[in-house]
Amino acid sequence: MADDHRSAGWFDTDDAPPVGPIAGDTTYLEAIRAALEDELAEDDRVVLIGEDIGVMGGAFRVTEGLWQRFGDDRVIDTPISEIAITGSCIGMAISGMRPIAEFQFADFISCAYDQLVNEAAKLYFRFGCPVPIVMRAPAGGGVGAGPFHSQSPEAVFAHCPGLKVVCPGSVQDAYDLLRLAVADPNPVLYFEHKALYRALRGPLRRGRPDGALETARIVRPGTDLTLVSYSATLSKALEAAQRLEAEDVSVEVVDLRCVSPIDFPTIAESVRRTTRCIVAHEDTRTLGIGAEIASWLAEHCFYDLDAPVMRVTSPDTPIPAAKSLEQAFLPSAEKIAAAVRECIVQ
Amino acid sequence: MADDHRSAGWFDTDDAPPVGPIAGDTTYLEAIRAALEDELAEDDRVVLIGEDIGVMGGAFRVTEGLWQRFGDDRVIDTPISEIAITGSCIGMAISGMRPIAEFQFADFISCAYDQLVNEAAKLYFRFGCPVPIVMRAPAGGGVGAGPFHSQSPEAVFAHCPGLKVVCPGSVQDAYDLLRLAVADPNPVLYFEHKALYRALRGPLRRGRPDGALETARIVRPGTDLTLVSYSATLSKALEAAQRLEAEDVSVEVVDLRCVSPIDFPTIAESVRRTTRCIVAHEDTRTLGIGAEIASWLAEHCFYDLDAPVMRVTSPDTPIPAAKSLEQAFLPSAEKIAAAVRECIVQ
Amino acid sequence: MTAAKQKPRAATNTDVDLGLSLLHWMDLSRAIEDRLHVMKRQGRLPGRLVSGRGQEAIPVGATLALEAHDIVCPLHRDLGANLVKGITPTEFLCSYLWKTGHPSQGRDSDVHIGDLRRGIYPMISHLPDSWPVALGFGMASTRLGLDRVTLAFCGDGATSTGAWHETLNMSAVFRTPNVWVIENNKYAYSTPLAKQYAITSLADRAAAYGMPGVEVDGNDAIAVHETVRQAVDRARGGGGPTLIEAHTMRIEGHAVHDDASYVPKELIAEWKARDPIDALRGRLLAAGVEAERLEAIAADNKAAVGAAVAAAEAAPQPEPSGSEEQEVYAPPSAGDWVLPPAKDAGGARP
Amino acid sequence: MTAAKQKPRAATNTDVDLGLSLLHWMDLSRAIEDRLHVMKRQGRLPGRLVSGRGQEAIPVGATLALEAHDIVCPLHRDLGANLVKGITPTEFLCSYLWKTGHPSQGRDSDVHIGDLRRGIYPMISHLPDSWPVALGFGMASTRLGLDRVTLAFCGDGATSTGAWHETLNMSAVFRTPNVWVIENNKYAYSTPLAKQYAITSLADRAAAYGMPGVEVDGNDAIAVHETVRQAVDRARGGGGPTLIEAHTMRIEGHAVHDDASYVPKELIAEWKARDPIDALRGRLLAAGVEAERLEAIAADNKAAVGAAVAAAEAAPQPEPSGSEEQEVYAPPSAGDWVLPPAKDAGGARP
Ligand SMILES: Cc1ncc(C[n+]2csc(CCOP(=O)(O)OP(=O)(O)O)c2C)c(N)n1
Ligand SMILES: Cc1ncc(C[n+]2csc(CCOP(=O)(O)OP(=O)(O)O)c2C)c(N)n1
Ligand SMILES: [Mg+2]
Ligand SMILES: [Mg+2]
Repeated sequence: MADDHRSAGWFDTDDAPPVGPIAGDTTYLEAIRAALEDELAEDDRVVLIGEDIGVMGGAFRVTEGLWQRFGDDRVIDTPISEIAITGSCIGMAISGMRPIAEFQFADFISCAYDQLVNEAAKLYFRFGCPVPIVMRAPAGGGVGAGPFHSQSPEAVFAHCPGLKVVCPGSVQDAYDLLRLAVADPNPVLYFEHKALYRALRGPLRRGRPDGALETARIVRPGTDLTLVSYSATLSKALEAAQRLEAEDVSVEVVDLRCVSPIDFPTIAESVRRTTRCIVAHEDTRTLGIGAEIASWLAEHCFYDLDAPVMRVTSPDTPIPAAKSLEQAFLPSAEKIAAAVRECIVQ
Repeated sequence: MADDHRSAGWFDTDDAPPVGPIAGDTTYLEAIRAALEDELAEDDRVVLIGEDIGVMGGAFRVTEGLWQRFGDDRVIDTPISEIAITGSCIGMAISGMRPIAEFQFADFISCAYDQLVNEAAKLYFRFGCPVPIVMRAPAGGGVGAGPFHSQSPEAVFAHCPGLKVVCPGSVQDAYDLLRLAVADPNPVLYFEHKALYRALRGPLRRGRPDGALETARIVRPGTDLTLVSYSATLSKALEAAQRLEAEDVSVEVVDLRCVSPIDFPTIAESVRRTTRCIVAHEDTRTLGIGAEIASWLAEHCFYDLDAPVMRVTSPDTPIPAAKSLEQAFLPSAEKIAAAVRECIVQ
Repeated sequence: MTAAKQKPRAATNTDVDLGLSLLHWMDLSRAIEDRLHVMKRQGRLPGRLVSGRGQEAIPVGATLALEAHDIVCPLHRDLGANLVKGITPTEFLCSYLWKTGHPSQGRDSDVHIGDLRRGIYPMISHLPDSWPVALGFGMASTRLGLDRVTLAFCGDGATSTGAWHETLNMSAVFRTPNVWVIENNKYAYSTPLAKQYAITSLADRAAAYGMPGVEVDGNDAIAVHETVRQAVDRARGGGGPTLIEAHTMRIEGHAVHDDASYVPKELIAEWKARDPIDALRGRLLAAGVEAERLEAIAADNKAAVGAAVAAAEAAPQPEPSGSEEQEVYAPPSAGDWVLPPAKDAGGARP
Repeated sequence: MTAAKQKPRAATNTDVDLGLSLLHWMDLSRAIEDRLHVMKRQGRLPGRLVSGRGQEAIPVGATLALEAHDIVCPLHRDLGANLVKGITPTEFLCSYLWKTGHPSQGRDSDVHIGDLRRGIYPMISHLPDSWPVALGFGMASTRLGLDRVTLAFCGDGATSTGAWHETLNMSAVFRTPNVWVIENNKYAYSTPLAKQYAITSLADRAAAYGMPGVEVDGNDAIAVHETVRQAVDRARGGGGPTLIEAHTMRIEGHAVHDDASYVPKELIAEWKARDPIDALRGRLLAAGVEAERLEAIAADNKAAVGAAVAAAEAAPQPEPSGSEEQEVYAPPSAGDWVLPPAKDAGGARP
């Protein structure tokens, strides 16, 4: 991350060149915008709602240009009212619309916690009424944004039956998971990682994606150990796997994609082959997503495992602001590689 | 639970006789009240704050008589404002007071989620300023109170570094853990189980308790399997252990008491002896407290375990209202016993 | 937009048909709740029991001002709103008795009832969490041109919450077709108004948002009806939301377990004397309606409640499906939820 | 309790000492923030950069009305409040530069600064989450007889949140010794007032809670100071809280990355012409203060900022302790937090 004072968001997210037209070489951020654009263009029922997403295009410029193209009725700026934003999405969804809300930072979803877990999550189970809302939120650290602009709230919501939670870790998934979320009849929280916005680039295939929302994917085959990760940590996991190849360790990397519900069959199939597993994520350790995966494996793959399932996560502290502290806090390719080395000798 | 229309709370919590003076035979509810009374009497800095805790003595009558004895300044009724109640506790605590808040039901703590995880939990780490608040909340199901009066929110807060979370499962702990919580310089969430209020009885020793807040306790020694539980499920675990004794299965029961931070040394010591472990709790399975314990054991006691760590929990659904559904939803002594039988043959 | 606080308005006429309709639903609501109290004493009712006794004029008077395709968001004292919008006495009894035979099939219970297909959003306990959702119904109506008005109720106590504030402010900003009704029954559980807020009128808060604020005698069904009808008309006409404060009194405990000993006896006596059903009966008699017609309403309702109790008691308990975890998420095939048809699709007034 | 909205009040006199003090802190605040902007362009500053440029009269004018044992809760445009209450320029620079040498030692950064020992509650990002905490300071003051007033700031945008509403209502109910200041700078990030609320004055909302509401020209440091001083006096005297709306304008982007192209140029030009520092200088000159004295203030501040930058750049980065997980909870031995001593313990005005 550079200290370029003209970067396109409240926090610098990258030192990449300015955003260009969408092409073979697309950023994660552009892929999100493309999904929003395609949804707005193809489906009249879709609206975007949030703070500063209109004329300004959002704090990170994700919605840039969409208000200009689709107007006030489809791209709705609101007061700073996370409760009302969330509740109104529920009402609009039940009325036949497909609202996609943006929280300015994932940290602020804490203010809407009650509406999400009590209104949105439970209505279908109680009364059979689907609540097709999508709540987008820039999550994660790595940009020196401190304890209140860097949180990873996915596990809190993954604990709540009735909510789905996706955390794209690739450019294509930034697009696909968003479109699948809109198509899903349930409330879906979509945590986009702000450190990937301009740092992650790749080709993008636009168009309605096939497949289900809640599927994990083997993104790198391997034989010695299964490394499960998602979101920004996925890139670090892939980097660790790359490095370990040089050491003749063959790591299979599974991208979880959807952290609730979790696609256990895909993970289990891999772990039964490799007999070892590490889960790596940026959220803190205690009761992070890794806890559910490790305990599920410990129960269901007990006799397949040759070593304990390990977790590489942030420590159980708030996220420190200073880069020197944040680097030590976050999982890294090196920390993941070290854990793999430790695990395979057991 | 009876259908006695004169029971002392919004929901019937028991068919026990009316509350009498505190004696050798004390209810869980009376133990909580005794702790509040002793704190108010011994420490001028302590105040109670919440909705309807004054003249009415709270929805469950936990604070009955305290307003009459200690007055408006020590027992503070508020408007329905969970955010302001929580924030004001933080401000009072920093000012040298020892506020104990009551949420009318633990379910409503969702409205205060933001203040708890962002203001209260992080201030000490950021600025070294302790936040000695206690947030009491009647949690749990079993009284037919439905999806919004029966929740078990402990895991959500246990995931947040900086908060401590206790869940007393005995009469003595209802008293001791509350007093230890008040003495603790950190924010402590105290989840009292409403189904135990009048159902659980026992002798009570009053007075400032020894020991630390975050300690688990072996409440029934055994040799074949370690059964970890807390709160109302503890009674069911003990009942299961009792039944299994007749089948010559010796179950060691560990009362977790404090679910954040978790006392792993005590659990590990037990599991290393018994080589088998089951965690039983009322909260839903995915990312419930059991997930952290099972994954910790899978990592740290891998070579000590002769069978997978199992979890006996509620299923991943909202809590249904009708008793016929709620009974099927909740963990029971029978479900726990069945899991133990399954575990010991592995 | 200017915010004007309007004077309380008196009922302007006594339309006999309207009066009889109001009486029918208010009496039915009371007959059900009174019967529930008897059942509670008899040990035939599990769980809790809350009632809107003495407040029936508000949910009934207000909800009768809606069209079939409008939505209502009742809270725990608003059985009348549920009835007017189509929840049957048997369904309600089944909900209270933890039986099947009502929309949530025992997954939720008692006053947590509703059915979006009939235009009733089911409440949750958290006060007033339906309000932000009701705001969304309003926003959707404007954006989709549904011509739909959404009416939401809450108590005096709920006005102290953050959800209440965010909702009203955003409703004013977007000029949504919502009618927001506060049932000021002088207590939030044991908490009197003086411990809840430091002003004299909650309708005055309308000025803090930029919408009209109106006070009305909540025990005068016709006045409530006319006040709400005007607000509904304004909302439907694009004039934006209205905040209405209906003054009433909770003449019983918060729920059946509560003897309300913290309420001055005179206050209860004063308001019992202003019973909204008695008042409406009196007005109808004065307008020349024969006493027999009024007796017939009461008798019919009583019979209906008796039949409902029998049906509900005979209804089966819900049985666990064993696959509840698969029923938490709507399947991919779940279509759009069926709200009541838009006005021009021909919805009739209830 | 009656709620009266009071007329904006003009500054009544130009106390030269007060004026010079105001100028000193406002100029220091600006000198620091201007210097930060230069450093940002030079690539010497990591992270984000927000400033209160053009709004300095509000935090400085208001905070100078406090006693040493009072508490202030600044938000992101309130560097001046931090300075007046004792945060040094070097500490502030260290916070921005992710260094040690400031209260959070790099665990938090930039404007998230404060120190309870000096009576400054450190902000978090969530708006305005310090307000419920400030309410608690007020409640404690009354209950412990601390004679302490708590002053809290927020922007126009923060008034739309639930936390804001719950706080003000409870503050009025308990008549807490709080002064609540809204810095209405016409925008919440890109959102103009018309998209935030549908009324003309936020001070009018005071009437919705039952406390006095006052509007003041937020670019007139003396008027702000006098208005807040009266509110502080009222609070200390047991008269309860006051809501003050200080009108100003965010004359730059929301933060350094934002060119504020969505703000009409004329609006910015209009408010730039009403610069609070220029205005105060003008008044001091008109009151006969020699220009040299004013130059000296600016020169001293410039030198202080230069020294602070050098000190901060030389300060070490924080190093991970490796035992962070053990530093999340206060140890059992943690004593009471040391707030500034109560008035009669002899605290001096800053
Ligand atoms: C957010 C929230 N906090 C607390 C409660 C517990 N509670 C249930 S009813 C009630 C009193 C409600 O008072 P009011 O809004 O005036 O309605 P009333 O019962 O008087 O009709 C309270 C505090 C709740 N339901 N929701
Ligand atoms: C609860 C919450 N939601 C969203 C944000 C993101 N955010 C940061 S500053 C800001 C605008 C604040 O506007 P205002 O309160 O007027 O203060 P100003 O920046 O204009 O001084 C927003 C939306 C936040 N900090 N907190
Ligand atoms: Mg009430
Ligand atoms: Mg602003």
